[in-house]
Amino acid sequence: MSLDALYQELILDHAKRRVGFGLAPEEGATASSHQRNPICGDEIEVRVRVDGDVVRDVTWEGAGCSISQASASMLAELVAKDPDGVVRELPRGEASVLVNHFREALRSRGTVLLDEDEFGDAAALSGVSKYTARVKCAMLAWVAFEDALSRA
Amino acid sequence: MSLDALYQELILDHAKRRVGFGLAPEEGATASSHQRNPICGDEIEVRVRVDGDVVRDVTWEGAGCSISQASASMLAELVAKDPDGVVRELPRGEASVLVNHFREALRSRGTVLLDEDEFGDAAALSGVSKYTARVKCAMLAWVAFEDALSRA
Amino acid sequence: MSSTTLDATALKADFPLLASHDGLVYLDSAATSQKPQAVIDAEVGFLTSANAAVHRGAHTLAAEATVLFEEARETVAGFVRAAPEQLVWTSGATAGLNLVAYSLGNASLGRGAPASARFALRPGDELVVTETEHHANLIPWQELAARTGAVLRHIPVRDDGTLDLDGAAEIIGARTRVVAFPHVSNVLGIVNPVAALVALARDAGALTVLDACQSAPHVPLDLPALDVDLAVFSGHKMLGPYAIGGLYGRGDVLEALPPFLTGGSMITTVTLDEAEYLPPPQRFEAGTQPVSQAIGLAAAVRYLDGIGMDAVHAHETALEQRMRAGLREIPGIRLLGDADGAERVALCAFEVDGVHAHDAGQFLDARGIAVRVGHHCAQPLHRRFGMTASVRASAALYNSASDVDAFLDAVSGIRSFFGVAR
Amino acid sequence: MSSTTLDATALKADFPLLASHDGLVYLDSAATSQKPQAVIDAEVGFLTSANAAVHRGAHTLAAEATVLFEEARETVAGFVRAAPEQLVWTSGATAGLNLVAYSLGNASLGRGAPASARFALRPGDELVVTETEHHANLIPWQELAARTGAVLRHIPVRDDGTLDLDGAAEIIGARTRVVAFPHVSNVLGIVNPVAALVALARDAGALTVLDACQSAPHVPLDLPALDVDLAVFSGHKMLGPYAIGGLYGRGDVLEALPPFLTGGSMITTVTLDEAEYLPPPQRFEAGTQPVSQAIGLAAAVRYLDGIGMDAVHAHETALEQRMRAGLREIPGIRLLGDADGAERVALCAFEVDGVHAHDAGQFLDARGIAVRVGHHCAQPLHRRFGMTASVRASAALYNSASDVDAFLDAVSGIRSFFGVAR
Ligand SMILES: Cc1ncc(COP(=O)(O)O)c(C=O)c1O
Ligand SMILES: Cc1ncc(COP(=O)(O)O)c(C=O)c1O
Repeated sequence: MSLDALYQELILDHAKRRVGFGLAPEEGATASSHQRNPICGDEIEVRVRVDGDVVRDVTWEGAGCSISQASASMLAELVAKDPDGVVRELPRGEASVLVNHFREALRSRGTVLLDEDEFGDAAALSGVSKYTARVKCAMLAWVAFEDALSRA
Repeated sequence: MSLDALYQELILDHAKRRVGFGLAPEEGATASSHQRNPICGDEIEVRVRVDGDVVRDVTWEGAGCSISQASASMLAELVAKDPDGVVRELPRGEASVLVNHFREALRSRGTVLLDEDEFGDAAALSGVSKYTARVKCAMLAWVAFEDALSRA
Repeated sequence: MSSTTLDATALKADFPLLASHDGLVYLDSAATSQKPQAVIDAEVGFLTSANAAVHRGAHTLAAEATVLFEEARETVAGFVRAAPEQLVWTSGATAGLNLVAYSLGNASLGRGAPASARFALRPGDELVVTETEHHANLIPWQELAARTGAVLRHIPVRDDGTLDLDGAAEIIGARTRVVAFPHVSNVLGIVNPVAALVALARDAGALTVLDACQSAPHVPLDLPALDVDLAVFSGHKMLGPYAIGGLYGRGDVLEALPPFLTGGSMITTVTLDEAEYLPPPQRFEAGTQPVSQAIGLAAAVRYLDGIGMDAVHAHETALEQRMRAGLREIPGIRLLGDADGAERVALCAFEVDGVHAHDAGQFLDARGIAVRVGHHCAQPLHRRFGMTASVRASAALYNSASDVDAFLDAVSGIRSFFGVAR
Repeated sequence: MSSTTLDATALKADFPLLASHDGLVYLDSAATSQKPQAVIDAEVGFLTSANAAVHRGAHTLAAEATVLFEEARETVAGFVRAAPEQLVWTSGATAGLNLVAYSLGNASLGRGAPASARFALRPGDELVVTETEHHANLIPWQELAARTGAVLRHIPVRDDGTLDLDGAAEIIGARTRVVAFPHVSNVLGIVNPVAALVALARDAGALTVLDACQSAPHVPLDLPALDVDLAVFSGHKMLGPYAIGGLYGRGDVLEALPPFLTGGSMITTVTLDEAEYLPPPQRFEAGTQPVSQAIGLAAAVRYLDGIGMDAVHAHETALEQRMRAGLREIPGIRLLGDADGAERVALCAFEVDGVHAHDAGQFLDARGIAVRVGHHCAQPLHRRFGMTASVRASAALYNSASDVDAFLDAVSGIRSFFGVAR
């Protein structure tokens, strides 16, 4: 696989745009999770706001490589806002399924691809699964999201 | 080398006769040394009596393999009694030289032989030096002797 | 034996040292085993094609090496029916037992997470081992007792080599915090009653530590089913490389134990003044790990599983019976712990009347038979049986019935050579 | 360089991994080195022709194995100009540093011979390390401090990567009991002023512990001449196998330290209740040792000595200068600890402005260049320089000037690929 397939435009672009960057104020049913990648020391804080059964908002802060930053951005967009900024209403149950599918694909060493209909821009992260050392980078925000959700 | 060359008649014989076996009572300038072989747990106690510059008596007690028992017996005979039971008068300095030569030959892996004129029956232990794992057995009494002498 | 038979003579061809030493009867596998070509190839293959630092690099080689290393963990964990995260790499059984003892010592000094407090030892607490221990499962507990004020107690062994379970029931009680014992003693060869000891320990709320060094290469092992809290084994005794071993632990136990060795790759955040630790197994794996050795050990257990541990056990049981029956017939031989009908591995330790163990071993060696002589790192056990040293013959899957026969034939000549046979 | 030149391109043929990975530029030797065929052959040769338990058996194989094992000790000790009995085998540098820290902890708890008492730590005693430590030479001391009530202090590092010796002189004083520091930091690559630090420690009556991991493979080492009390190194970083390392100690220091790991082969007499210990080095070598690995490490240092450490050092110094000069020219590169004129090994760690280290490493990897990215087990040092991760390129004797050029060429393309170059 070439480097360009790993670092697709979409990824480099999200790494710069950083959708959802900046933690929203704590209000309503909010929960956060802080995760670290012990190899590089990168950290992320992800905050979710839920409203009954529905995930309303995902925001985050942290520094890291372009894969981890893009992944957080894509997650925030996918879960909380569609590309036109319209707010989504993802049920909690579906959010967990989403994380599980994402994990499965990323751990598959390239054998399971992320579906574009299900994952939107995040589908561009499929290529990461062939780089086993980078899977943690792409997973970091999703693990934080899952953890925050479990506590919200 | 054959087993018979290692276990010469003389060795098996000394292992049974055990010249000097049974510690002499502590009297005059006496000193003892207790040594152990950590591999097999064998122990020996060697006692020397010196008189001014002269080694008068070497006695020992302990259990062990035939090499270690024969070696102790040969040492006692060599230092303190000649084969006819006549008492020797070995000066301390010569005793140390003797131990050093013995050590050198035993550690030589068969390249240095023990001289019969110098070592008497103990010269039969030359063959042990090819069996690196048994060198400790043959050395045990001599190390105890050297140590006791240094304290007498 | 039926479908589980194996052909040891054919197997020898897989072991380059045995194949190239014609006439060698290697009966010292309890000390260290020989290695099949598959183990050597796996390690050399790794070193020449994928060698790189694991869990640290992002470059291709490093990522490949990490995958191979973690696959090895899965394989070796699977061999003892454990989950990968229940297997900690160590440098051997001795290191694994010290890890446990020091970790408990650290808990006693208030180190570790709040959950570690349940392992803290106080003066008067009791640690229990058996009279049959290898020094590796004895001295670390002596030292732990000395450091914490705990008291070390010993389950007695009977004359026939079986553990005195009545004695155990009296010794293990409310004060007992740890019960550590061998699955199989390296001198007696008897498979100890794990379930009975674990039941006593559980009732007392004590931690169980199993020394599985001498069972792992010989009997099918299911550590979770044995229900012990912790267990150790050594790679070099089970066809694998030197310098690697495993510590198995139940999830909740490993989770609560404080770290032992500290350094790189076992932390999340480190400041100049303190460090936060990763979960198990990494918490216990400080520094560069035995990477090629893990891969070699995985090849070793794959080799064993390829033959089948049931077949290995059946074959070795037959060897054991032949050896014991033969030794019982030879005048002047005294077997240590010669219980009838005990479940055993293929290992016999014995004295030769009138001949020191060292001399007996030398005689056997001259006939091409490699056995071990000495106290086999079990001085208290030898003292218990009134001796300082013994001769030990221990077989493995690559030994054949004819190896045993050659051994017996040679043993029967020892006493006359040394002039003590009448 | 004159008579001390070496031909790295020819040398590569000795390293099967490098020879078979065409186009690989391996610049991650500070993490782990590649192994020459001679090392693999030595280990395989031992396993296939002489493998047996050492220091334990009387049979021929065991005696042969013991001789080879002890010859390996002589060889490796000789490489650092030490006597064989001053070299203790460990499973690596991390294990060696933990050995020292735990041994001091044991002395503090009253363990060991009467002579051990001089090492006992009391609350308020001070342990001194540097701000540049690898976690392996930091966390064991943090834990020792926590266990004993001692205080851990840190010698600061200057912006240019050199140690602040004025700061050291203020910190090291009457309360100082231990001064532990790296010969060469694994991030800065600068050879630290050992003599100055040892002098300060001696004046204070403190024990000195040298982490020689990153110097042993690269500069001629004479540990007795450096006059440190203790020093550690790792086999896998110096062309040798994994799972082996060395702890060097002055005779009187090793003699007085209590044991750390306990078990077989380090004792004289053991009863159920207590044990008496052998003198060094055996006192510190509990259990089955890394036998084949010791023999492999001996082959590694023979290989290095065959080339000559002066030639190795000269070659690597040239590489270092080329690398550093090249990196200084590339816009957007920030070198860590870029002191002018410092004595160094061939190691450069740097940040790429606007590009995360992981991304930079991935980019280099795609061009066949293997470097390490991350904190390199030195989080406090990275924090000190205001970053969490860096890219580290580290060379060894098998790297050539053209490796360095390929690396520099690739580095100069990083920022434009990630769209941050202007
Ligand atoms: C300076 C330094 N010290 C200690 C270590 C630890 O060595 P090991 O991981 O081989 O135990 C390393 C290598 O990681 C190092 O570079
Ligand atoms: C029963 C038992 N426990 C522990 C050990 C120690 O194993 P190692 O020397 O591989 O650490 C051995 C082997 O010597 C053993 O037989």
